Amino acid sequence: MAETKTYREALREAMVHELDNDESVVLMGEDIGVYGGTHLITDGLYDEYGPNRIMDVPISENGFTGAAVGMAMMGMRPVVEMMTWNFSFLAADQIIQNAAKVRYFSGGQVEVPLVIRGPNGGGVQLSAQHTHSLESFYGHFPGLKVVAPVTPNDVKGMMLTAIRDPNPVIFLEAGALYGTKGEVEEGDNAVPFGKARVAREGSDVTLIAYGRQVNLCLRAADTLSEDGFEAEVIDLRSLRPFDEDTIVESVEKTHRAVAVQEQWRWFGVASEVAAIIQDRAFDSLDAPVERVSGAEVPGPYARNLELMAFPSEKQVTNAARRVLYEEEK
Amino acid sequence: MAETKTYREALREAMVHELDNDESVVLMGEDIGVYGGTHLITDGLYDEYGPNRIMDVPISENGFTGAAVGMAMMGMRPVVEMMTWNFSFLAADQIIQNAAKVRYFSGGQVEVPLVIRGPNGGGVQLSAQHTHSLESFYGHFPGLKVVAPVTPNDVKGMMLTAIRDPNPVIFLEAGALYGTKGEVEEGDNAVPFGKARVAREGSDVTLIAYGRQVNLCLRAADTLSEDGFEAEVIDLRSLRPFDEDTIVESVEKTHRAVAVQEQWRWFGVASEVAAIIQDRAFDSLDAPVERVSGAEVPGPYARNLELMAFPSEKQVTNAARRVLYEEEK
Amino acid sequence: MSAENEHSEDGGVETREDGGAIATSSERLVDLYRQMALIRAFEEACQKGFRQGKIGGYLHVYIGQEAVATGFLQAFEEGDRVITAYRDHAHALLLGSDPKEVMAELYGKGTGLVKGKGGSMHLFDVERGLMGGYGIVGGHIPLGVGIAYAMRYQETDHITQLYLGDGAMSQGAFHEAANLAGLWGREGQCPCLFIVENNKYGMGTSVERTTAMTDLAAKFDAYGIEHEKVDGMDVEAVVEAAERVAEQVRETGKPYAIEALTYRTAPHGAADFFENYRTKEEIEEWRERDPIGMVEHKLIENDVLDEDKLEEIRDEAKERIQEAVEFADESDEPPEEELYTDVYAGEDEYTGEA
Amino acid sequence: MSAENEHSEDGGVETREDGGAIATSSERLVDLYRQMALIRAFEEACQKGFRQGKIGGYLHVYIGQEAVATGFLQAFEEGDRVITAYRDHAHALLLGSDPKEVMAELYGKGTGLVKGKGGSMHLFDVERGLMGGYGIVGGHIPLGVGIAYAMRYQETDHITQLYLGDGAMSQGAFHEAANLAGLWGREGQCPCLFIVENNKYGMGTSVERTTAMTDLAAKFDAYGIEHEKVDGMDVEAVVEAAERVAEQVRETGKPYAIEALTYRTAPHGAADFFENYRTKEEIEEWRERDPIGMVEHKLIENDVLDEDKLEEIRDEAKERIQEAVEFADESDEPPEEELYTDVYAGEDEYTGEA
Ligand SMILES: Cc1ncc(C[n+]2csc(CCOP(=O)(O)OP(=O)(O)O)c2C)c(N)n1
Ligand SMILES: Cc1ncc(C[n+]2csc(CCOP(=O)(O)OP(=O)(O)O)c2C)c(N)n1
Ligand SMILES: [Mg+2]
Ligand SMILES: [Mg+2]
Repeated sequence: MAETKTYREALREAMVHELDNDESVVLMGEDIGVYGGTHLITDGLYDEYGPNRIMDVPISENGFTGAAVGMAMMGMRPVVEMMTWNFSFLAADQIIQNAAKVRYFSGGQVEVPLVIRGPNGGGVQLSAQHTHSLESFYGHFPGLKVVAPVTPNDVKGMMLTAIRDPNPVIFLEAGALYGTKGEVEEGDNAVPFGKARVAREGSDVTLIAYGRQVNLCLRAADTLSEDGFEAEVIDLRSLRPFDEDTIVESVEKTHRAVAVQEQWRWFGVASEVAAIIQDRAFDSLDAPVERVSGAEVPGPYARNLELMAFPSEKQVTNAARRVLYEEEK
Repeated sequence: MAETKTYREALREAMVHELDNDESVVLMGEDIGVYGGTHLITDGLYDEYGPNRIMDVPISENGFTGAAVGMAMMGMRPVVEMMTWNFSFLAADQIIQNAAKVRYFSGGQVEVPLVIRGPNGGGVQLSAQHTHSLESFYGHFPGLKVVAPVTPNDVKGMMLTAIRDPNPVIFLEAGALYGTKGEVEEGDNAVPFGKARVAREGSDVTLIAYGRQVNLCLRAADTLSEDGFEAEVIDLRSLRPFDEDTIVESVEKTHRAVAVQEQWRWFGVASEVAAIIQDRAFDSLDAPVERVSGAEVPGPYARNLELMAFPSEKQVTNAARRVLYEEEK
Repeated sequence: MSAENEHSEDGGVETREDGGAIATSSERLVDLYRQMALIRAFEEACQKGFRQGKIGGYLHVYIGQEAVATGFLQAFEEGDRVITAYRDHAHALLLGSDPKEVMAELYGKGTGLVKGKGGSMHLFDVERGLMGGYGIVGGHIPLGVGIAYAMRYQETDHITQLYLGDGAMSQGAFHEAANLAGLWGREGQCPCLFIVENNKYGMGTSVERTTAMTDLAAKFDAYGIEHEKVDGMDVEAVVEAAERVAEQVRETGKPYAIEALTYRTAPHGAADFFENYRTKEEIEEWRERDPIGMVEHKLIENDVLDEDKLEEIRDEAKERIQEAVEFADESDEPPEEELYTDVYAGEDEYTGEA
Repeated sequence: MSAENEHSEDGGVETREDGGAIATSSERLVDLYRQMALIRAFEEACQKGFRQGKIGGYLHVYIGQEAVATGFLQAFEEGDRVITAYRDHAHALLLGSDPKEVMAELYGKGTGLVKGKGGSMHLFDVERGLMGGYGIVGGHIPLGVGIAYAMRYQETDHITQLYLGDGAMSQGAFHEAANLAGLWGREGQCPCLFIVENNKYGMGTSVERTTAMTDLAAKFDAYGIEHEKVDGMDVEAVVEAAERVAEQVRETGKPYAIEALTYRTAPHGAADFFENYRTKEEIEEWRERDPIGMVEHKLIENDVLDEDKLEEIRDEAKERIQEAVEFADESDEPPEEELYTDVYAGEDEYTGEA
């Protein structure tokens, strides 16, 4: 059975599910309790579960993230809200040096069942310090798992998986989509990591994305369809582990690919996608893999500039037309 | 005129050159003064230039890096030593949120002529928390420049350029090579950013690297040469800005490429190189671009494991043979 | 300095012999009133602009806290620098930035103070001493300390006014930067005046729920930095402290910290769950100590100005702000080329892909 | 607890009525001596192993500081946790880790305490309570606070001993974590005993060159955490403080901080510019207060043991360490498959490319 829910509701549902199932689960974050959470994800939970399980913390990202690592090493399962991922640079040391590696450098003596979650990607005019997509930034590090669900069903199912995972999970939510609705399976719909989702089938070109760019690709696919090109759209869902096979299989069928990301081009996910495809589907490729990325500038405030800075449907359709050797529109 | 000098001496020479030329240049870092610098780069400078120009700072990477950004905004030219880049996660917020972006979000009202320098890459058994190659980590962000010289001549010339650059420069030194020698031009040998160097000419395959992996590639090239394959070795030198043309031109000649990096494969420089080549030299490529990277694990302590974790000459020659469709050895 | 910021030569502060309330000259009090009224009018216009969807992103207004920046910036001298967080409109206006350009910035226009690139959180007016507003809580504190160091390195006698919130004090960046300031200040190399705007909350979290030791000024003890508290709702008290302390910092090159006890009667940001974390009564109580209201009261009580005259001043402020709103509204968005400028300085201005 | 760590039931600490020096029972003092001698012998063997090129990476020995961990770990009870930085050999040995495995770890062997994966800086013995040594200065402090929180969340009466250096106190991580500890401790939810090992230097930088406020214990005031100082060269004084304070922390669930004044007579790391930052005289002075030497002196003076007997104990220690060295030397490097284990926990143990 499934019901229509918002991304926000689905996300919250997963956390409530695990709060109820497992005493060791606690939520931590700035203003998630008394205040209700800046994004209202955790609204009401403080009253229900009390301050020991819904922990408001001072503005000290490195400190509380590190404390959560310590708790996780003791068998607790903290779910830390990064109010936005933009603030996580402050916690990068704890995430990369401790959470990701302590299992290894302890020779396997500890586990870190930790989830760090929060909105990722640009919003509306949040400007330079509040506009980041950090998939590749964290995806680079072995020891972390990094996921970026885009549908309400996936955000619930992947959060269930994240909380149960014995490893630190970087959970990148599509912040711009908290209010969007979709079908969400009831109950335990745990979605495994490392499996991409074919969001739309097609035979002529493969569009590869994750997070809110999946929706952009779906719109672009509709536009391309009007011109007679059927695009397959792949939602990566998980960046580490990464599902190479699904994209390789798709490109073996379509012979053309466009990778789309909001993050900056250099050393981003789209470059990895292109590298994988040329490596594993070299003989199938009829055109170079195109990459569509955010403009190579810090996030600008003015709305017109900001819209130019995010990847657009037109950029995607044009890139698709280029790999199809059609004229751009 | 040129003289044989160590990487360390060359680096120091550049800093002394600029200390002498420009009053606004100061060096900052942990134990760079009284102690002489953990890597002896700055040994003796404290006595010569005094505490206001050679500034020892408390162990507080985020704080002193941020203070240096403030100084730079006032027209000073601080050269900050990150004792090792492994500690820079603590300063990531100041580097990424302020140094890289303040010019943009001030509408161009300020400049940040800042250099952050220090040893990058693995050493000998430094284990997980002290073994990182952070080229793509910082290279992802517009607003920063990111360079990684490998020869003594380049480290001097690029440091001169870095200090004079009105932008924040992430200066990644080949820490393992401080003691290696090479010819260094006397006087002002400023080396521009954004120009790769052809370290060895060849016609059969292009090996692309930077930092100490350039030397690895040169050794691999010698081995390949014995089998009759002439490898061209390209030293990228600068990751942001990035010299696409040099690698594209080389691949147009050789039709085959291997990108080598010490950093982890995912979302690293080698993937970007592969993406660029397949994009811009698609029709010239006779084989997929191969990537040789560090093993996908945190740095292990035991020497045997560590050696397995770093890219080896054999991995490079084997990758080259694969793109040459020769048997691996 | 802006016109609003000038005051007569004799407009100093005298502490009464009997230790009672501070007596400020009438002209000066009127001047302070005018400045605060301008800020208030600006902030109210912002709230309106935000509701109308003309202002985007995050918006943090200064309503209730006006006396703090207004008071401290009386001690500002040319060449000094100011740095603060995202609640920065007042600081720009008080330093003399044109309200038109400030509003245009919030409207995301090319005529904005930073060309529409930064928005509300990132006002800069470097020529007038404003080294910016910053959006990462605590992230600007090290910058301010570095700026102060540079002032002495460059052998000037300028000082830095570094504003930070109560919430920012939990950040490691605060600790590290304050420690540097104390250390460098020992040699007279860090003329940094820390101004803690303790408005009792960081977003929805009260100081009491943030730290077990709630005397924020006393936290500077850990860094060897002298400190005091001031009533941040009483602009005269602030002016007194500011001028005295700024002079000391200027003379000694040593940092100093003042905790201004204040209150934001407005929501934290434009979208705030206002009453989840504080009661209506609490807000009401503090409104009674509104810094502007208190000055009005005093001006009337002392027969300096009557209600009509006060209204005239407020109307003047509103008019000026109305002009700013119109200017902002009518201005154009930044030209598209601006997307790629100001990423890098120098000849190779832009090194990415066009 | 290791054999070295056991002591007779009546081996408690009594403070003399007259407030004079602490009198520890003779057996216990001998026991403490034995433990410290073992650490010293281990550290000296490490230095040798490093010179021989058998130990790689960074090596930080504990010579001069033995009394601190030895004293504090007398208060360790089963279920308690210990976390520290990279100077961690003593902590492992005192908790009962097998010297053989510790040495093998330093030799990078598969028989090492953490399978040769961590080395000197990353000793873990979770079963015995050691939650690890860490290499990023200050980085382990938040972990320790979280560990302490978990202890109360899980409704135990265990405590965490969190060791940190003087240098680490400049880090933001210290500030943020101590603030959390103070806050959580208010509700009795953070039984964390902070042990500041103030050995006067962080690498080559003295405390005086690190902060304008050099009373490190007093820095905990900013977080509402009670504190005191102890003579870290006097193992009896340390034991007294440790047992008293650990009990308090256990009972109240509130954090407490002790600054142990100590000195590292060895270099900072294996390669150190020893005399750039301190004088021979200073080192000599502190050597006279060597924690082991002081106990020897007392044991002789009180006629508990004579020089021969002391030497016997030292020789015993050296022998045990010699065995450890041999074990380490003869052990094999980790098998190659170990490269890819322990990256992830769970079924999908390894998710990278083989
Ligand atoms: C590092 C970081 N964490 C969280 C936020 C979100 N945030 C914005 S303002 C704020 C409260 C700051 O409180 P305070 O310093 O007291 O300043 P005030 O808003 O009261 O002026 C928070 C948590 C942020 N911008 N940066
Ligand atoms: C974040 C970070 N910065 C710098 C270093 C290099 N480093 C290793 S030990 C050390 C000194 C630490 O001093 P202290 O905390 O007093 O401990 P001690 O060595 O005296 O035991 C430094 C600077 C590091 N490991 N981590
Ligand atoms: Mg506040
Ligand atoms: Mg120390």
